[in-house]
Amino acid sequence: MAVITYRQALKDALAEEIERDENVFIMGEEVAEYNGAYKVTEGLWKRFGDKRLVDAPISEAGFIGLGIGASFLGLRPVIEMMFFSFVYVAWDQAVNNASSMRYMSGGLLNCPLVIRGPANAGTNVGATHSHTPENLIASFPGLKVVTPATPADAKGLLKSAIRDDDPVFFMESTLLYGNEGEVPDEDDFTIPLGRAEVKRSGSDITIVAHGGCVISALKAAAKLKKEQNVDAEVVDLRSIRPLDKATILKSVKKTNRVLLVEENKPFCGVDAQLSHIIQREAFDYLDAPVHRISAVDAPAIYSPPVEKVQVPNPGSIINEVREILQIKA
Amino acid sequence: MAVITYRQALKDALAEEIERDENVFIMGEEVAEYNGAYKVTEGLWKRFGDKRLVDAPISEAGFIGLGIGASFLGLRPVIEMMFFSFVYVAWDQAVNNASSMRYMSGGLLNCPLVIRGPANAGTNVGATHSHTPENLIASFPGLKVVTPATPADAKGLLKSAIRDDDPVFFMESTLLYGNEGEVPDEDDFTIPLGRAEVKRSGSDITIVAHGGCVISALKAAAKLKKEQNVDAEVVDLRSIRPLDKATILKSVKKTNRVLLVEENKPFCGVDAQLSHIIQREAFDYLDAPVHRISAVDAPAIYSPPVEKVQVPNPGSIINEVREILQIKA
Amino acid sequence: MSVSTEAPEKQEFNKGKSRALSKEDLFAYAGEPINKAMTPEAKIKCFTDMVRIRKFEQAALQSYQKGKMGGFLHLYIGQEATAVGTVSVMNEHDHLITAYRDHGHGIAVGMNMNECMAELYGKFTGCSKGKGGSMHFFAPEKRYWGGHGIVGGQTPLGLGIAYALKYKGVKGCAVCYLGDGAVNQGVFHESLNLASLWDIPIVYIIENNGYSMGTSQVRSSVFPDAGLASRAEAYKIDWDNVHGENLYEVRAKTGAAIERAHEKSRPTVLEIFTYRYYGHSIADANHQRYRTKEEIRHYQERKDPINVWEQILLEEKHLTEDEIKEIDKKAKEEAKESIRFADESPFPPPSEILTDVYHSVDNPDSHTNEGTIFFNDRLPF
Amino acid sequence: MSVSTEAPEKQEFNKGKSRALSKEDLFAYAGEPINKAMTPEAKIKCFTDMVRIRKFEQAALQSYQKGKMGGFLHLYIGQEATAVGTVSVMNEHDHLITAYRDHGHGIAVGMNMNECMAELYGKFTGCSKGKGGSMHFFAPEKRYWGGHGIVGGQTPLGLGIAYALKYKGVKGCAVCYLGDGAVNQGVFHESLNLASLWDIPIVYIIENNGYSMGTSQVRSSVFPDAGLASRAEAYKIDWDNVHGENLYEVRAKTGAAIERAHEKSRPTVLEIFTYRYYGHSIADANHQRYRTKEEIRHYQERKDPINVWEQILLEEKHLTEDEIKEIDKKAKEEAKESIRFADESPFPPPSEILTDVYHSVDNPDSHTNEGTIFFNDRLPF
Ligand SMILES: Cc1ncc(C[n+]2csc(CCOP(=O)(O)OP(=O)(O)O)c2C)c(N)n1
Ligand SMILES: Cc1ncc(C[n+]2csc(CCOP(=O)(O)OP(=O)(O)O)c2C)c(N)n1
Ligand SMILES: [Mg+2]
Ligand SMILES: [Mg+2]
Repeated sequence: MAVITYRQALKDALAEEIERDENVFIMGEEVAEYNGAYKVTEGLWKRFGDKRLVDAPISEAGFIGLGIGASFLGLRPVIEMMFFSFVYVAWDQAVNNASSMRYMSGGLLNCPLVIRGPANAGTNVGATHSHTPENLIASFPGLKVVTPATPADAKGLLKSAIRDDDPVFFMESTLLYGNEGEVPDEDDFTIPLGRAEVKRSGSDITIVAHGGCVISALKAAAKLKKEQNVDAEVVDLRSIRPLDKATILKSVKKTNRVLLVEENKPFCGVDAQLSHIIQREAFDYLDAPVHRISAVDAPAIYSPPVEKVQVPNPGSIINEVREILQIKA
Repeated sequence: MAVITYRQALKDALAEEIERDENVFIMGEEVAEYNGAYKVTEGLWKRFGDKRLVDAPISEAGFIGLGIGASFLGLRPVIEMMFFSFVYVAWDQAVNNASSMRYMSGGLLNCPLVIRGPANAGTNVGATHSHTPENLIASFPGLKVVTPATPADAKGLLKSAIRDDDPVFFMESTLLYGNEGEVPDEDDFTIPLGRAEVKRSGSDITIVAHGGCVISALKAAAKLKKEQNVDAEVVDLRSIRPLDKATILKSVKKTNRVLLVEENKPFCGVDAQLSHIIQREAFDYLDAPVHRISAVDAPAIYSPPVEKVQVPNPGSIINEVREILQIKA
Repeated sequence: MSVSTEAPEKQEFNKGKSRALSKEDLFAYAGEPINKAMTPEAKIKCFTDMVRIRKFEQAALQSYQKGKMGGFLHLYIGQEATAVGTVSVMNEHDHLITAYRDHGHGIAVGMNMNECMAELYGKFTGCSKGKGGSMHFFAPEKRYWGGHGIVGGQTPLGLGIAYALKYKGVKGCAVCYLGDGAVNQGVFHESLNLASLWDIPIVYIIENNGYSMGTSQVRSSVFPDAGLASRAEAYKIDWDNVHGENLYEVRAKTGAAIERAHEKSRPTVLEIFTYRYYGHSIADANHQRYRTKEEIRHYQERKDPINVWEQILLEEKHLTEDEIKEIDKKAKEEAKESIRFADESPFPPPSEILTDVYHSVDNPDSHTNEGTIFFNDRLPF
Repeated sequence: MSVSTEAPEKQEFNKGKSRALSKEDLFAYAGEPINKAMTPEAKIKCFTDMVRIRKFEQAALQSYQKGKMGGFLHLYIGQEATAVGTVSVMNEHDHLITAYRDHGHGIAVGMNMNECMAELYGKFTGCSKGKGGSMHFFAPEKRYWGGHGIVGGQTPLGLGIAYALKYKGVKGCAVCYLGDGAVNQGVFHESLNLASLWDIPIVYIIENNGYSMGTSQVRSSVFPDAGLASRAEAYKIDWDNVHGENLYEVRAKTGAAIERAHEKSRPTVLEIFTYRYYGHSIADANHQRYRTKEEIRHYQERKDPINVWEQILLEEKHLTEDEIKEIDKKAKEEAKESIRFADESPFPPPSEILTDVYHSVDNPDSHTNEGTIFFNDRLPF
């Protein structure tokens, strides 16, 4: 298996889908001539030209709406948000129109659309640019949400998202773009939406995470093993909606203890929903309440060292696991 | 105590605050000359004139942003959303700007702004018009969310919301506007944000609800008493953020069983957060998992009789209580 | 200081210059090739469709008042020549999309009254299975993409449809209708810039009926002396103004815009001056608080699109008084029949709440569905 | 078919007509009353402030490269005459608000370099306590309302500030700056309509520096022959174009707009043609992929606002070469000192994460706080 970056994996997925299906095109700010603000589309404009890579003005509502309309006729727009926070200026188009069109028409149409881009905090870009709205978006029936943590997942899930016939919000992280990992070479590697992955198996506690927090959870688990001989199982959701309840519950029923970790603010985060599902469906298996760690409940602070404290990290994960297992430091 | 409608209670609160503070004004579509799409502001334009009641074009992003800017200078705009669903075209202004301004300025400014209007399903207006985004909005630190269920709460909470120095989203229901109830006559009656109310006390189970579902829960509780001699305690959140955890937990620790009811879609609804809090903080008091009822997880369907089935109602609440208490029908 | 002028129609009325259309007015655009080329059958079809729209909505109104439907009902009556006239010049590759005042466009593209009335009733036999209601008529196979409730929300969607046609190399365009109040939604301006910047074959038609709910046009948007359409100049887009009561003029100017889209792949903005006789929706009972009986009568008596077209067809001897009565009668019967059909049709079963949410769920064979996609702990049915 | 023309400045350069400003150019607006009335001190202050902005940002750039800050750093260098010239004609009741390229405006309104540099460093002594960073400078006591990162997001906020002034009967206005890329955000158009419809005393200043990130202006928005500001006509708003390198012209035309706001309570849109020498932000390293060295040199050599103003002040004998060197030296030292200040200042303590979120939490005495408002199960500090 080739070892490539998360960024490269995304680019490969985009290139392969553009080649596979003439209806696939990429639209967004600076995606073409500039090679992408975060270089995810680097080289694609040169390779595929103006039709398949389209630089758009700063009119997110306009071009997301355009993407939805174009998808009615069978095009498969892949729209890049330079930051996912910017979807807020296009919110009505992105969540209200995209989620309702098929339903209100009684199934006469569908929206095979992908909206992708980085959604993460921790890069000191401040409150308005650091939103992680996977919970908000996944709350809309009609929409799908994917949050890959590794290069392999990034590639396999993006290809599936583009082929999906429903609107898929594909949420990346600028902090993961440079990460390297093995990606299967098979020429049409895809990963179905809705399948979580146990990224590390263990027996003492289940840590559930998605996106960048999966990496922190794995670091924490390694340290926990080394330093307190605690064997944590790390479940990567990969896909928020559809959600792989079975894998989560299976792990919880095995370890009887669970910590949910997310980079988002706590109120009504994805992990609030998971916490409900777990206590509802695995009540008798829980030896302790479901614990959560999330960002400190405030807008993202700019100050670099302080923002580090604001978002979950291996250290805070380890502390919480200790708390759950009542291990003295 | 006078018996007035929920609509009248809102109107009285608005009129009293306009008279009390020259900085209070109402802006929105059809709020002035037309007397309000749902007649909440009926007569106020005649009484207070163009300066205090302002008819706005269909430019929600524009006039909500305007309201935020005006609040910097100490005005207290009360902005009406004809339907709360329309806040989505102004989402970035309403949630990103309103929640971040104070923070990003290090506390140099604040936004004493109220955005109010109906947020409910069940009136056959279709998917795009039936959103109940109290969960989405309350997920933003910096914002406050209030959902009154009775005329007294509507009046007392709206007056507090207008006097509050932070942005408050005040979410009503078109299905409640006509409901009558007693409202204290005291000339400056207010209810502090963040205080839930036990609307019916009972010992067998706790039903937690907010907004219109409180009324359904009370109906269900009455029937449960009559028909199966089940004594349900009904806790009305009234305010989502701040949230009165103490009152909820107190009730749960008394009854040891809880049903959460909301009109919203289930994924990451307010009740997902409550479910987490309850199992986290009252784990050892729970004799059964926390149960939830919410709207059937799809966009709001138009067909009138079918939408009735889609949203929670006394019948579905009773069924769920029976399920929790294992009472055969 | 005030900067507001008003639409010419309105000014005319306000200045007390309410007058019937002269022969010159009636036939001003009759000589246009696109109208010259019109067969008698085509002219009669336009008349018939306008009458059918009116009868359909009058029947719907009665049913609404009998409590047969819920939600909103926005009537198009008074504006019929816009939908019928514009649709009558569209070709096989031209698409349309509009706002919630969408019944007229539906009938104009050939939806039958039964599926439309059943939709209003929320019946399973409705065009949208009763899931969309009055604001959400759809007929994609007739290239009609709805029916949209969020003001201005359809304007970028129409752009996307036109974009797809250009992308696929199809010689067609999208016609996207919006109201005079919808021009105040920012996304419409974003769409105009994109349309011009990228040479997208779209025709935006502002149906200026003078009001957005209870707000007269000039209270909601600054009216440039040359009209709202003239704002298109900010984006170097061609534009024109249209008297909405005259089907010949509607056809001529829409035809020119569509030709521009087909031949040059350039957008156009048209402002069609028209009027709605009923309130904004059924809820808008006291719509005479914001406009006078006289104003309404002015339009009904002098500017009614059906009367105007009737005069023209009588003059041209394509129709007789008797034939007109017959068309009227048939349309009434058709509407009546649609009521019967709607009444007798079943409601969707509750299980239908969870279909048409996801294409992947509705078409399991064409998708790998894994995981949970609906999140109720239990279902009430 | 292409509809794009380009801004005059750009055309001039593209046509190879790169030329130094003539005396006529330099003094074209010197005779305007508002400039005639300018004292030598005022003129020198404008020069000094432009130099201070440039030195501040050059120092900030060095620190950024040393890894002293995180996030973004958008430099204003090349555009100084816009902030300094416009602020120099504002009165005690005039307010301003801009986008994320906000250092210049901050220095121009009198923020001191220390609080600004400390903010870039994320220090507790920063103007926003280190919570906002480069994009979010605020100085409300100087009527400067930030510093806004969402493109176009400040345009309705500025409108609200002006609305409040009018509401309170204060004879002032708001000046709201935006970029040439920001005109493509719909909310700006909603704001323009509201400003005109309601006679709001606001001046919108489009700082057209030719690019939105890597996208040249004409690739992002259709450029009307008369310029972007001329779109204001769609709303019957007065507008004008300004050569951004000439402080006299900036003052004259901004002054006229502010007077219109004060006297007639009418809005204005100004398009100021300017240029940024550095990349969009520090991240935009290879900004020479989308523009040529020659183009950059053209602006630096022929259109540099500081050089132009220097020429003028030398001509007018308000400054000598030595005095200029002295101003330069002082500004450098001031910037150096601000680096020291920022370096030595403390970071905010983690507990600061939870302050300034809610006014009610920060001011318990003036509020009844009940219930839970923060929702972490436990805090990491
Ligand atoms: C974003 C948004 N805001 C408000 C509404 C409520 N609303 C529905 S129709 C309407 C008036 C629209 O008037 P106009 O655009 O002139 O169309 P017309 O009703 O005259 O056909 C309003 C305010 C909405 N549906 N969407
Ligand atoms: C809504 C939104 N979309 C995208 C961005 C990312 N972005 C930040 S600045 C910028 C370019 C803006 O260019 P312009 O308005 O010309 O201002 P300038 O940088 O030239 O001063 C973009 C695309 C953003 N901040 N907000
Ligand atoms: Mg209208
Ligand atoms: Mg620019």
